[in-house]
Amino acid sequence: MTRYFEVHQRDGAARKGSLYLNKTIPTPTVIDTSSLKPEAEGDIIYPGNQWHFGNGKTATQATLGLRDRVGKDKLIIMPSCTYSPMITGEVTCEKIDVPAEEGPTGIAYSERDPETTRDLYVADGIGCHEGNPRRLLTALIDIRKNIAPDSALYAPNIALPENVAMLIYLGVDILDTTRATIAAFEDKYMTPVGFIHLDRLTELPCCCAHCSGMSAKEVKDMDKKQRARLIEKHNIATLETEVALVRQRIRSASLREYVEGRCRHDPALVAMLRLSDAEYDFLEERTALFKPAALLATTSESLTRPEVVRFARRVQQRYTPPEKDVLLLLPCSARKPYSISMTHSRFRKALGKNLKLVQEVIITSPLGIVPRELEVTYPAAHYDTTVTGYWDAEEHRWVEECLEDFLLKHPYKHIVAHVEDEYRSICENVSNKLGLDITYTSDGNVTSSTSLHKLEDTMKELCDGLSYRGDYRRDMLKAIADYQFGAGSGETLLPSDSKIKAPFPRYQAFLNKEQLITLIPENGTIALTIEGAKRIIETGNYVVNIDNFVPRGSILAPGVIDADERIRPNDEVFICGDKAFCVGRAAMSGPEMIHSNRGIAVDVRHVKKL
Amino acid sequence: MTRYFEVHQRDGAARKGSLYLNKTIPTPTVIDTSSLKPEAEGDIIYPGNQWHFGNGKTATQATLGLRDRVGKDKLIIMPSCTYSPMITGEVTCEKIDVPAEEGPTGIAYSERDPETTRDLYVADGIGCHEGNPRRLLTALIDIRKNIAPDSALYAPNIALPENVAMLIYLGVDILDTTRATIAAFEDKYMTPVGFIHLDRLTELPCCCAHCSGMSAKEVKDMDKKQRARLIEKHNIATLETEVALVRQRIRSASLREYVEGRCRHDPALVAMLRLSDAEYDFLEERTALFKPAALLATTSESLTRPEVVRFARRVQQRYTPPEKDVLLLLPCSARKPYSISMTHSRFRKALGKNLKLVQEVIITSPLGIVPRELEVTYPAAHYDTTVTGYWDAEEHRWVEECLEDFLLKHPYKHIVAHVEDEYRSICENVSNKLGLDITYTSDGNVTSSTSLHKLEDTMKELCDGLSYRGDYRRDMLKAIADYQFGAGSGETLLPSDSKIKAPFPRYQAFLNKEQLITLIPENGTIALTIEGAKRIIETGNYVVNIDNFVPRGSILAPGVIDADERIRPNDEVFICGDKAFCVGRAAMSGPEMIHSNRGIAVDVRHVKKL
Amino acid sequence: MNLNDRILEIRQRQRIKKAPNNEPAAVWTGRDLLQGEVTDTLTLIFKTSGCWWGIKGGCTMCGFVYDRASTPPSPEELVQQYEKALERSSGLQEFIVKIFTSGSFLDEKEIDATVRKQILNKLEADKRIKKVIVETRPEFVTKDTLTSCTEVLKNTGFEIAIGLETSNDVIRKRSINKGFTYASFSRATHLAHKKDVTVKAYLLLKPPFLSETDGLEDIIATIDDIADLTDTVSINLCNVQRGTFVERLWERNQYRPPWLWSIVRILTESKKNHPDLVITSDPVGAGSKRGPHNCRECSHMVADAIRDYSLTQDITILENLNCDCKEEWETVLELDGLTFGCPIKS
Amino acid sequence: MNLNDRILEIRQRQRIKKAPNNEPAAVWTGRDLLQGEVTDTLTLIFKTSGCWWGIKGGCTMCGFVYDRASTPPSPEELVQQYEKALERSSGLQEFIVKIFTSGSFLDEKEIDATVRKQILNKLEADKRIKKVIVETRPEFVTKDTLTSCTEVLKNTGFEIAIGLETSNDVIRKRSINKGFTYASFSRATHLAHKKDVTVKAYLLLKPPFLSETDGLEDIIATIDDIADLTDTVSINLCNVQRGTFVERLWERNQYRPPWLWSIVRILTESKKNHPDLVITSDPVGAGSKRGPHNCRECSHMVADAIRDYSLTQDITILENLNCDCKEEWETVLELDGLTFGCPIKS
Repeated sequence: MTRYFEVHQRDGAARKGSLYLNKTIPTPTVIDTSSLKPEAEGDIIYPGNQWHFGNGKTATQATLGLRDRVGKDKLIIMPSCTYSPMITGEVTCEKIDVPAEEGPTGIAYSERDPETTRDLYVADGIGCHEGNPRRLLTALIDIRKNIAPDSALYAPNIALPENVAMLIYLGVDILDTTRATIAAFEDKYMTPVGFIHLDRLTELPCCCAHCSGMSAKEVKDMDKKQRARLIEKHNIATLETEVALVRQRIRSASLREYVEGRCRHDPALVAMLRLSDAEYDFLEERTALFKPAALLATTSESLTRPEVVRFARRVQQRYTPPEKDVLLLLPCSARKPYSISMTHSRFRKALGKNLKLVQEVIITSPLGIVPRELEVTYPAAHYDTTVTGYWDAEEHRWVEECLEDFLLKHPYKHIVAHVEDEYRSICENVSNKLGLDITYTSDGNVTSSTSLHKLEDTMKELCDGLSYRGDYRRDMLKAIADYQFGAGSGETLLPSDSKIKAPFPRYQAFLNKEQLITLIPENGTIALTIEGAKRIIETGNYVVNIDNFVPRGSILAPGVIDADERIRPNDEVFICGDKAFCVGRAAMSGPEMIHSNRGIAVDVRHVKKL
Repeated sequence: MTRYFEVHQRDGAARKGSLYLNKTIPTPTVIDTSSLKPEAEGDIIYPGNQWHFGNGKTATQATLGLRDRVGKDKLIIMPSCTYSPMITGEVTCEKIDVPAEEGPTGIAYSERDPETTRDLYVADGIGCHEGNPRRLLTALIDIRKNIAPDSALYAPNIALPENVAMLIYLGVDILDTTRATIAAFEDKYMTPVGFIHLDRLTELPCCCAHCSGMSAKEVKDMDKKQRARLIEKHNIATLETEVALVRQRIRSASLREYVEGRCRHDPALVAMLRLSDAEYDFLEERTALFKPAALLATTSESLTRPEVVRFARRVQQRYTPPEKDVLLLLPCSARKPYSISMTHSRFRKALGKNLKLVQEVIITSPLGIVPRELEVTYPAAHYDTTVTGYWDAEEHRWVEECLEDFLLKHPYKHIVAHVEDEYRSICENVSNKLGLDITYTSDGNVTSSTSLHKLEDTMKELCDGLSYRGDYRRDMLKAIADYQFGAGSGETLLPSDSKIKAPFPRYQAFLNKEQLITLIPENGTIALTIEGAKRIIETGNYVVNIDNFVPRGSILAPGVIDADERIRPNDEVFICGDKAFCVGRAAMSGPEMIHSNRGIAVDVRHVKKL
Repeated sequence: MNLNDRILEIRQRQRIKKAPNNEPAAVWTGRDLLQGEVTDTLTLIFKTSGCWWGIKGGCTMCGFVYDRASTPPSPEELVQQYEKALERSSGLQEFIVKIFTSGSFLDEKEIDATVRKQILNKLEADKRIKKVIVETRPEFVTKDTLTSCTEVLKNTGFEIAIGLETSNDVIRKRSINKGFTYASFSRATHLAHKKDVTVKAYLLLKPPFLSETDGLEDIIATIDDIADLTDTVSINLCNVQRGTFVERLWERNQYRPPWLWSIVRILTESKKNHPDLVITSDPVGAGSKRGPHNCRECSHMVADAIRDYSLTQDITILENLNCDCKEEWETVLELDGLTFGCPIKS
Repeated sequence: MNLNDRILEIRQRQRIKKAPNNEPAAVWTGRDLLQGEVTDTLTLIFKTSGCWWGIKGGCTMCGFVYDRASTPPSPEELVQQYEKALERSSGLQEFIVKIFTSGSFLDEKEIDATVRKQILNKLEADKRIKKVIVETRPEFVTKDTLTSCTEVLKNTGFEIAIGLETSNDVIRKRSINKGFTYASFSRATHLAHKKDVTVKAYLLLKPPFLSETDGLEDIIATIDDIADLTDTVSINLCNVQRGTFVERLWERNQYRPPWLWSIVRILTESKKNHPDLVITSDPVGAGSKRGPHNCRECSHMVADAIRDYSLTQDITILENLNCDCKEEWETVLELDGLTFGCPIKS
């Protein structure tokens, strides 16, 4: 099968890729709609609607003829019935019998034949849903779930500078200039935050090559055609710049933050952001285990973004605290990981040798709670949030819910909270709700010497007679292993006779002088050696099964036979094949590995030939 | 006194104005920093720091010499000690004795002489606070409060494309290119949402005249000087475009929404937005009674914006409901005013003739509660919000607080709530908290016929035997008068023998065939005739005292002797002078009228010579 | 589910207007061309039991089906309808009578043969009436039905009007759901011409799913196809009628009525190609959101020009029309075929 | 509140380092120019009761005040400090001794006349020592103090070093808070020269509040002013010392140490103007955030060149230095004077 599209980089559901046609087109991209016409010599060609051809046979013949004429390096979209979304899928359309093997092809999503994978799918009728966030979201997610991950998705007649970030965020690869052009003919001057009627402009708020040096008056005075062509050029430049910025944000793995800002100018786009967060499974599957960029939490929607919810869920479902009797609740710090901050150093100094007897849990927004052992994971060590001292009621609700869940799952003899202000009110609310006693040790300033003394004294009293045989460093590695590979993985990876070396936090675990794992603080994950991987492989977690070959450098998607569906981009994965056993980093999710025919699936780090 | 700056338009604390120098410079603006140098022939000139001159006398002489050389249509900024913010105001500086009368002048804020009003003040040292939202906000508000409203505020060495909207939102008029230029020499490529290092760019995400046609590689390959000059041009173009967009948003009275989106890319800017909302008095004083634009509520910060808080406060402090025994709580509708929506029509139809016996109150986010009588006021009839069906805990808290306040102030015999979902949970929470019984009449769908029947039947039962002599139309006008002019104003304006005419909502009130007021539904305010104004003038509310002249068209600030401090831009005001009594719309706030020496204070509508 | 089921679903939710059975659904007077002369017309819409095809679901754009009677009118009531309608002709000297039933005049389930004869007799008797035009689906055009008419209307012209909509069977089926074929139409015209009955074809510009260009080209092609089969072509511009499938689409941003510039182009081109064929169009609802429209500035002016042309057949009336929005329409023509099911908003 | 009060406030919060009184605060060896020859140096910082001016608040950039003893050292301890320091000279043949006290060697409250004499005697006795340089504030330079030194140091050169910082009285007062005037310095130099005592002036590049350009121009002007009064000029590049007013500014983004390009330009220009004057600079802390710096790439290379030049007085060493960041510095020179109290970040 021929494949003319490849995804290179992912940021959630958004993708950066290339269409390999006559020219290589980097995606996401905006195509000039009129270039689709067969006579326009573009790289993506549309022969015309089925209505135009009269019947399916004529349309098929015309399409085959076009293929002969343009050769095999242009993408041809099958003639469509262009049924309205209200009836697509219910009313049948004539099939256009053009094979996918003879060159790159595309088809309207509603008219696809599930047996034939195309290089491109058209989200037909999608433009009709603009302004209806629920329908638009449902339609896009439906398409993205049902087409191959390595097919490009083209959303026609919908792109506006203000909505393209959202559309690309949800998985669209190709947009077009239709609305920018039509707006121009209606004197609608586009800006990144919506259009302004030319009448209302007293200057042109733009620096594009077409606008620069022009006054609003000059443009208003032009004749219609000239004016429309100028505004069209400006509108398209604005749209293309926005898409270029979005490409840049995918590259730097920070599209989410961009979308959170960009959507504010339209209540419907904000609704779409909120509703999309409710589609957790769809987004989470596509969200990398960690990103090279900091996670910025600057809106109430930060509480529901997939990285944050996933972190809280993994703490709930994968994390088991070491067995200790005393729980200490602490406030977060701006510096990360928390334990290197000035405040946490002082807390820990106050605990002295009792530190190892105490389970520390940090209270924070938007992450909820962070057990000390997980403080270096992503995003616990990689978020930056707006600090004003005020936590709104939704932050309270969310963080209290996380704390409540933890306290219900893990009972402690003593709970101490060295917190103040909002943190204290959170502890009090949860303590009241659950009927649990909490001892408070701060006099209103957690770093005052009275507070620190009280913490020290309280802990001395509570820890008197307690002992703990565990090693914090192993506890930390075990917790991270559980977080990363599923509950119980830590136990498997770090047997009691393993040894931990190296200074915090760059820990390494050895067994009989063989290294098993390394903690990589930059991204908060643990990397395994072949020896380490051998131990965990038996659990079946995070395994990728490959064909009968020895990988070099990277494994491509077609080489993958099966993959754990829990694998996310950047996950540490274990590759099993007849000829080799390897360790690597996933470049795509498990489901994407299974359903893709192109692209790098895994970057391999260690290979052991079998 | 000479004045070379004038404010034409306000949007909250932001202003659009002009500097009348050699050229007229529209503000807010970005000036080329190097144009400040005396040899650069710019319109704003800075002779140099005091350190450079050695002592105050030399500096004064140099400045006077410069004035002689450049003439009176260039603005000269007094040589400054450039003390750091840490000590400004504490350590004295030598005074530069250049009079303000000889041409436009500016001075560093910290070195100002309170006796002399300058055309421009420099927020000296402000750039040091970048990244510290609390300090930056405090500094800006302090300056803006202490200088004349018709002086321009220049914030040097701080402007970045991402922060200028916020700075202008808080009252800055002039910014400069220093940071854009320096960033260029550090290969920092600015975008509207932060800079990107040139190294990390594979394309230039910009369409400015300088970037267009250039690839990232070409730029990287240039020699340092050429590269820096190119990036500088790009950076400045990006900055200027951002400021042009902000000017446009002030023009369309929608800067707040723009800032709410723009700030998301930097946690410190979001903190600044949140902290600034806590400076309610500062912002509210500058916020117009109504705006020509819809209020978009798309973030949790929408709950704290001045228009929203002011509405809630006026409902609490100025509004008195007519005396009725039955209260009906209703959900809001997308269409405004609510009563023209399909749902509200059906509710009111179900009430039938009992409608007039019932006090209707609408529950909504972000406004809290809207008594039916105020549904046409701004922003009750002019907001648009994100609807997903989910209300977050902070919205709950805020709306419940508003409802609670209302129920505590105004006891009813019967409370009926025809609501469902989140609205119902709000009613239930408040009812539990206050121990008040609420009857619910919806079966889960407020417009189902069962629900509407239940509403109808319940109301029939509760209203049986009740009577109400009032007229809804008069109640509405009275409520709006109270909302607009202060509690009790309605009673004064609408005596019991006045007559209401015209169809909803364009009501007019007459007394003895003389018209008193007209309701203007477009902006939800009432406009008074001279006869109407005569009645209210006795309360002293919203009065502007002017000098001994008969105004024509508009009253300029210097003509104002005194003004009610409660006056906000767009308020209906009553002008009293020895020679005339007039009615008009305020163009600026009362305090601004008092403290300004330039600009239109009031647009006069009716004039009566005395 | 097929298109007809969807239409039927919509039909079932719409109420039929209540109105007395002894009054016609509508009557109005107007002007039309009769052998090159502008002549008064009286249009009469009978309230009958309704179009058999419409009742089963029927055409995507047709809202006339709700004009039918809720209980079938009696023969007497039908005659009363005629009498009441003819009262409106009191001021006319010579005129054409156009008869519609929201279905087929020749369908005997709507108007039975006796009543038909009664009415035709009355028409023949009124000497002011120069021509009678009746609308019918082609399946009711038979030797028998034609003869039953022509044998009464001896001194009065007779014309049958058929809503062909398009000569393209795929569009007629998959977009309009018309329920008959081009062959059926063609057969009916041949029968009519044999009986010296003239034929008018109604065409539909821009049925659902078609782009502005596809719609425009379809009508031009249709006129070329039928020029020899018909005496008159009347082009209806699809408008959004209540209770129709098209209305549902329109409410969801899935349909836009045609531009008036499109019909201007069609008339200009087709008239040039077929100078002897009478080609008319009455832009019903022009300028409203639900009707064919250009921009606000020019819609009414262009609609008036179309009406003028229709009465004069003089295309010079159409040649000098202009407005700024014409540029936009040209761009729409270029792009509307490339939107994959979402019409261009404008 | 004046500047001195602010400085004092900061001083009071900073702890004095604890260290034994019988050891010098610091000792190191280095190299310097002596009559055109590169000569070894032994630098000795006495721990005394401290600079009287610094204790009252004192200079904005000075952190040496924390090097003082917490209790005043006894005469014996001071001599012990000297002895311990001289141990470090064991490998040297001929050398210069530079004596600092973090205050004034000639202030008898720091080092009383008897101890001073004892130490000078020891210096005079050590034949390897070619020259003694002592630092002092100008108010302690009197006929008496000078004589008391010169009468001991008969065969050893003697030089007094004064931290003039700038010839501009306004800057010295309002920015540095130095506590003496140019007149006082000038008087001291005249006294010294009368006694054949040479004079070295320390200057300070970029004290607080001054822009890069103002700082640069101030030093060039100062050198022009004092060229005839001093034998050597040594330019200190302001760096951010712990517990200083400058440190507080720096922590709040309100101070940036000078660029190394600035001292390169000063040395080049001033040396051209005064070829016979020894003009040196030791870029302490160069390349660190707290010290003078260019970009990361070139700071160390440029600092080395400055040191080389200082030993050779050969400006050609400075003439071919280059780096991409020089363009940025030139822009900073252009704009830093236009920032109104907020130094340009870079």
